[in-house]
Amino acid sequence: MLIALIAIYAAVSVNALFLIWLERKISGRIQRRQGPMLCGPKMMAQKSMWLGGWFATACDATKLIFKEDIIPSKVDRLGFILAPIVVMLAAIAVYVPIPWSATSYHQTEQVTFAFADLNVGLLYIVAVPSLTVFSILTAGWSSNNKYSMLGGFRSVVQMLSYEIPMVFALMGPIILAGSLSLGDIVKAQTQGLFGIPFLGWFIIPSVIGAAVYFICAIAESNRPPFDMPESEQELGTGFNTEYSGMRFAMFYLAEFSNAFVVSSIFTAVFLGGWSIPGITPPPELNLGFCILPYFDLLVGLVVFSIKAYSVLLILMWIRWTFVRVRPDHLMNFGWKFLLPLSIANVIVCTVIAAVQQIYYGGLS
Amino acid sequence: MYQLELHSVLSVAALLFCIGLYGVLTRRNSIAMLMGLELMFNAVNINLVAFAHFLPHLDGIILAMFGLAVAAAESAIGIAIILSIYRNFRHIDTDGINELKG
Amino acid sequence: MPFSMDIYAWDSFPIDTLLFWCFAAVMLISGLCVVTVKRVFHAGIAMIVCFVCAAGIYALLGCPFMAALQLLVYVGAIATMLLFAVMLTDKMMEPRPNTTFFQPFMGLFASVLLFGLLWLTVSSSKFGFAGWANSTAASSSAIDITSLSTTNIGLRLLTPYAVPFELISVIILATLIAAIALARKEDRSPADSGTPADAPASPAEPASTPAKE
Amino acid sequence: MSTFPPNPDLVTEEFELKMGPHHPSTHGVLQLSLTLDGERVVACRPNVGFLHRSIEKIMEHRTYAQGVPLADRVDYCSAMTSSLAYVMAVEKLLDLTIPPRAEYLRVIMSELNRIASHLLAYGTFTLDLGGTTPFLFGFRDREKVLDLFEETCGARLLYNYMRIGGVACDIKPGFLDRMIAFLDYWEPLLSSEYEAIIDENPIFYNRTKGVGVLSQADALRYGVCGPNLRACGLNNDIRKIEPYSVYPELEFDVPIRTEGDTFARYRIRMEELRQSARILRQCAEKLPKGEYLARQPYELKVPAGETYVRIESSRGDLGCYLVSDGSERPYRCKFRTPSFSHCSVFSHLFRDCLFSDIVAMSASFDIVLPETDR
Repeated sequence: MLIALIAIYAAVSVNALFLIWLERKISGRIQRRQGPMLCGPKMMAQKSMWLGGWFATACDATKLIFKEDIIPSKVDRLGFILAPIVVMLAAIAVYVPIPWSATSYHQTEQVTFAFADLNVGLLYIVAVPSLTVFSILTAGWSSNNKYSMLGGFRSVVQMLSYEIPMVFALMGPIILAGSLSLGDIVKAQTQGLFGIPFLGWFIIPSVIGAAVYFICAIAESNRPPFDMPESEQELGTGFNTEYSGMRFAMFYLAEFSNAFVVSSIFTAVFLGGWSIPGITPPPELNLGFCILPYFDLLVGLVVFSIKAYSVLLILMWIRWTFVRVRPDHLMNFGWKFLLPLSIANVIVCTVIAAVQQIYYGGLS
Repeated sequence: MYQLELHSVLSVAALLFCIGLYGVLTRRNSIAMLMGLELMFNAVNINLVAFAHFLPHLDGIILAMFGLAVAAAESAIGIAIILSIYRNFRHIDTDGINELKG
Repeated sequence: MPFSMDIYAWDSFPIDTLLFWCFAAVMLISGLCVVTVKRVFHAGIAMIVCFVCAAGIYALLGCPFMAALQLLVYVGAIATMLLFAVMLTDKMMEPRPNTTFFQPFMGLFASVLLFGLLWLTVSSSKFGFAGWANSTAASSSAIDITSLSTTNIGLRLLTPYAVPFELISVIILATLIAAIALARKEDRSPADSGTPADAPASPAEPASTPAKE
Repeated sequence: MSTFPPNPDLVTEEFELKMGPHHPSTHGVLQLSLTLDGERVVACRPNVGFLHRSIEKIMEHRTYAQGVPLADRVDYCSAMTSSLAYVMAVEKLLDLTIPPRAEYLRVIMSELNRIASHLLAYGTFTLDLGGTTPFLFGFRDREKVLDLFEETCGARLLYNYMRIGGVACDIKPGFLDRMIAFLDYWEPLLSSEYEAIIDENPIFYNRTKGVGVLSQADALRYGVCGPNLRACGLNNDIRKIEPYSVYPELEFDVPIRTEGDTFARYRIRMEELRQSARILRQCAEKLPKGEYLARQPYELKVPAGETYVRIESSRGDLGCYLVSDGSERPYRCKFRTPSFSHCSVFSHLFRDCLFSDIVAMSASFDIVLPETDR
């Protein structure tokens, strides 16, 4: 039990560190420069731009850890200290139900390999960000300066108003799969749609839902072009203006692990998680001299990470090309455009699920 | 041997209810009073889910969900009233709000 | 290699009882903090910890759906709203009006008395459920009302309980309208001591809004 | 239209926010004291003077030749044009005609400087709206222009290149074809990279279309000039109205737009970049041979009198009013700088708008603080 918890924490932080390095490299590539090249083995840097400087985030992390944590005097200490902890907690807690892959080795039927495949998976994924909403509010309020208060209020308003379209967008796949647990949703995507084996992925029947979810996910994890709350130009990094050292690193890591979680949920729910359309890998592979057990587990893991990282690349690509949205456009866009769209998506998905049920004998 | 009994859950819920009651009775700030109220709603919900688990019957959870919705609606109205009081009296000290005019 | 948590053998060690008591302890302590802490903002934070522990208890009592709902509704909505209310009214830096409690002992006495009463009823009553369950289970509904899975809750919610389900949505709509109506500014500003009674005709021009002391 | 009148239904309380001198988006040390009502800005009062170095007072204790590096520092973002104004004022008092090669070199240098400063404006404008990539595009190409400057006058920002009677030194032999190479590399980029990433982007449209609209009457009342006035539909390009040095021989046209909002100002600057490139190409062909400096005695005595010279700097019409009492030190030298009047527009324009509009609008005016405070 305990090992699993430590495993989650280690995996998340290492992954977040890698993501920061990847983000800086991608932004460099988009802006026709090279991104971090210095702190890393020299000869690898010469070989190609992509190998250079992969110590960069490690150096940043150690710098941030040893940097002095200043707690300003007139600050509400409890809220100030609690906020980053809860943000990190929520960022890690969302990893639990994600179905990395599945195996049927030694099992009667396919068992999803996840930290804990809850049968209320998606509802849990929608519930946990409400902890981040609370902690951003406390961070903004307790650091007791006008800018961070403004930033805190803005981000809470943005996250609350984008949570509702997100829930509706996720409703589509739930109806199609008939269950809340992510493992079942991915299993439902392995069977085809209307009998055609290759159209299994839920991005095909609920395209609107996928688009709405993607936009809401960017808004939920406060990434540009929706990064109103900590827009440097206006609010000077919004709610985490007063933070420094390790606490700022927590907010930073939480943002990146949120980005990865959002893209892995997108792959699990819309891009058919570990499933390759049409091919189901054998549980074990005999390589002549030995048997490689859990082979389908490894294949699933590789497929899932390829899809997740490609969605992440799109997230990063969007980050570096779009300008920031103005708060009132944000609100109009969220309430007047995304909400009706996501409700329409629910209707479309119910129709498809009904047709699927009647003519093709049900999905899952 | 240490299986969870219904008694322990019910007593925990009862204790939480009493803490909420104490909060409502003695708190001077009306928002803190509202928080005490929320604790009491929570205690009721724990009771309902405990009965649903041990009976086992599904209606406990359904009633808990309805309770949840009503509690949310009630606290929304409570906060709206408190804010309008704050706008008129500039403070929300439950002791001070005893004039009837205005 | 236990690759999924729920196959792990639970009953060799009563971990869920242990977990239940941990959650209950943290919940009661944070409940006490809510009631006794001086600063209302800290009381809000303690309340949120209490809600999260309650969600944990629901999960342990075999109903993860309720736990997720609790997290979503209580921690996400109600607690955030309460914190917003605290922020709007509690001026952090100004000298705080005395938030001492009035007659704390009366309140303490009343709640301890109530707890004694409840404790007596709970511990003395014998809940004989054995026979009860199957006598009602034979009710006509096709749903197996003993297993608390999400699908059953959903089915039960919409078939026999459809009317209350619609009623709840009406209640929430009524609350929505009432909250907005309350938050709007009344047409005539109240004759309040200290602030100049404003001309009822045009309270809107920013120069002399009653709020500006 | 994007004005946000006060909502009569809500009882709100304004609070004072100092967008203080040390703030990432005030382009130097400008303080905007805003009264905010939630997100809505009720009123704004710009306070300037944090960067006052009293350049004009120091000039009174320096000889005319020593005044040139000081004039550079009036507007370090386009130092060439500010020292050009000072030098032309002195020459007008001396009524000295300078060799044609020097005139052409001055035009080449000031147009290159206009490109560099407009690239800076483009970069900071998009950075303030949140787009970090265009910022880096702008600065990457600005480096190439600064290399050209470094090659001729040894400096990248404050060049001290103008002299009374001509320019400090002649350009290196390969300078012209390096400049043409830069223009060939950079001009297609303007539409393929700079505008492609920003212009069709709907978020950018919403952020800038109809935001901070300035009518022509208000613009004239507040003395707005340069690209910001041309965005309101009035052609006030001094290179066309009162042509000075060799501008009559070069033909180029002045972009005019009538909307007068943030988007129009941005479009005007992008068009001006193209026009400057055009001017530079013509100057490269027409550059005559010959003397580059009519040398003046160090202890130059300027006959008593006063003069006012106006030139088109990258931010608007920069004027230099010079009074001399016949000694070798100017009696009084005053610069009429465009950014100062642009600051005064802020109090009129930033009313009933959103907090994030303020950043967009102030960036679109492209104000530079050393010019405002001198």
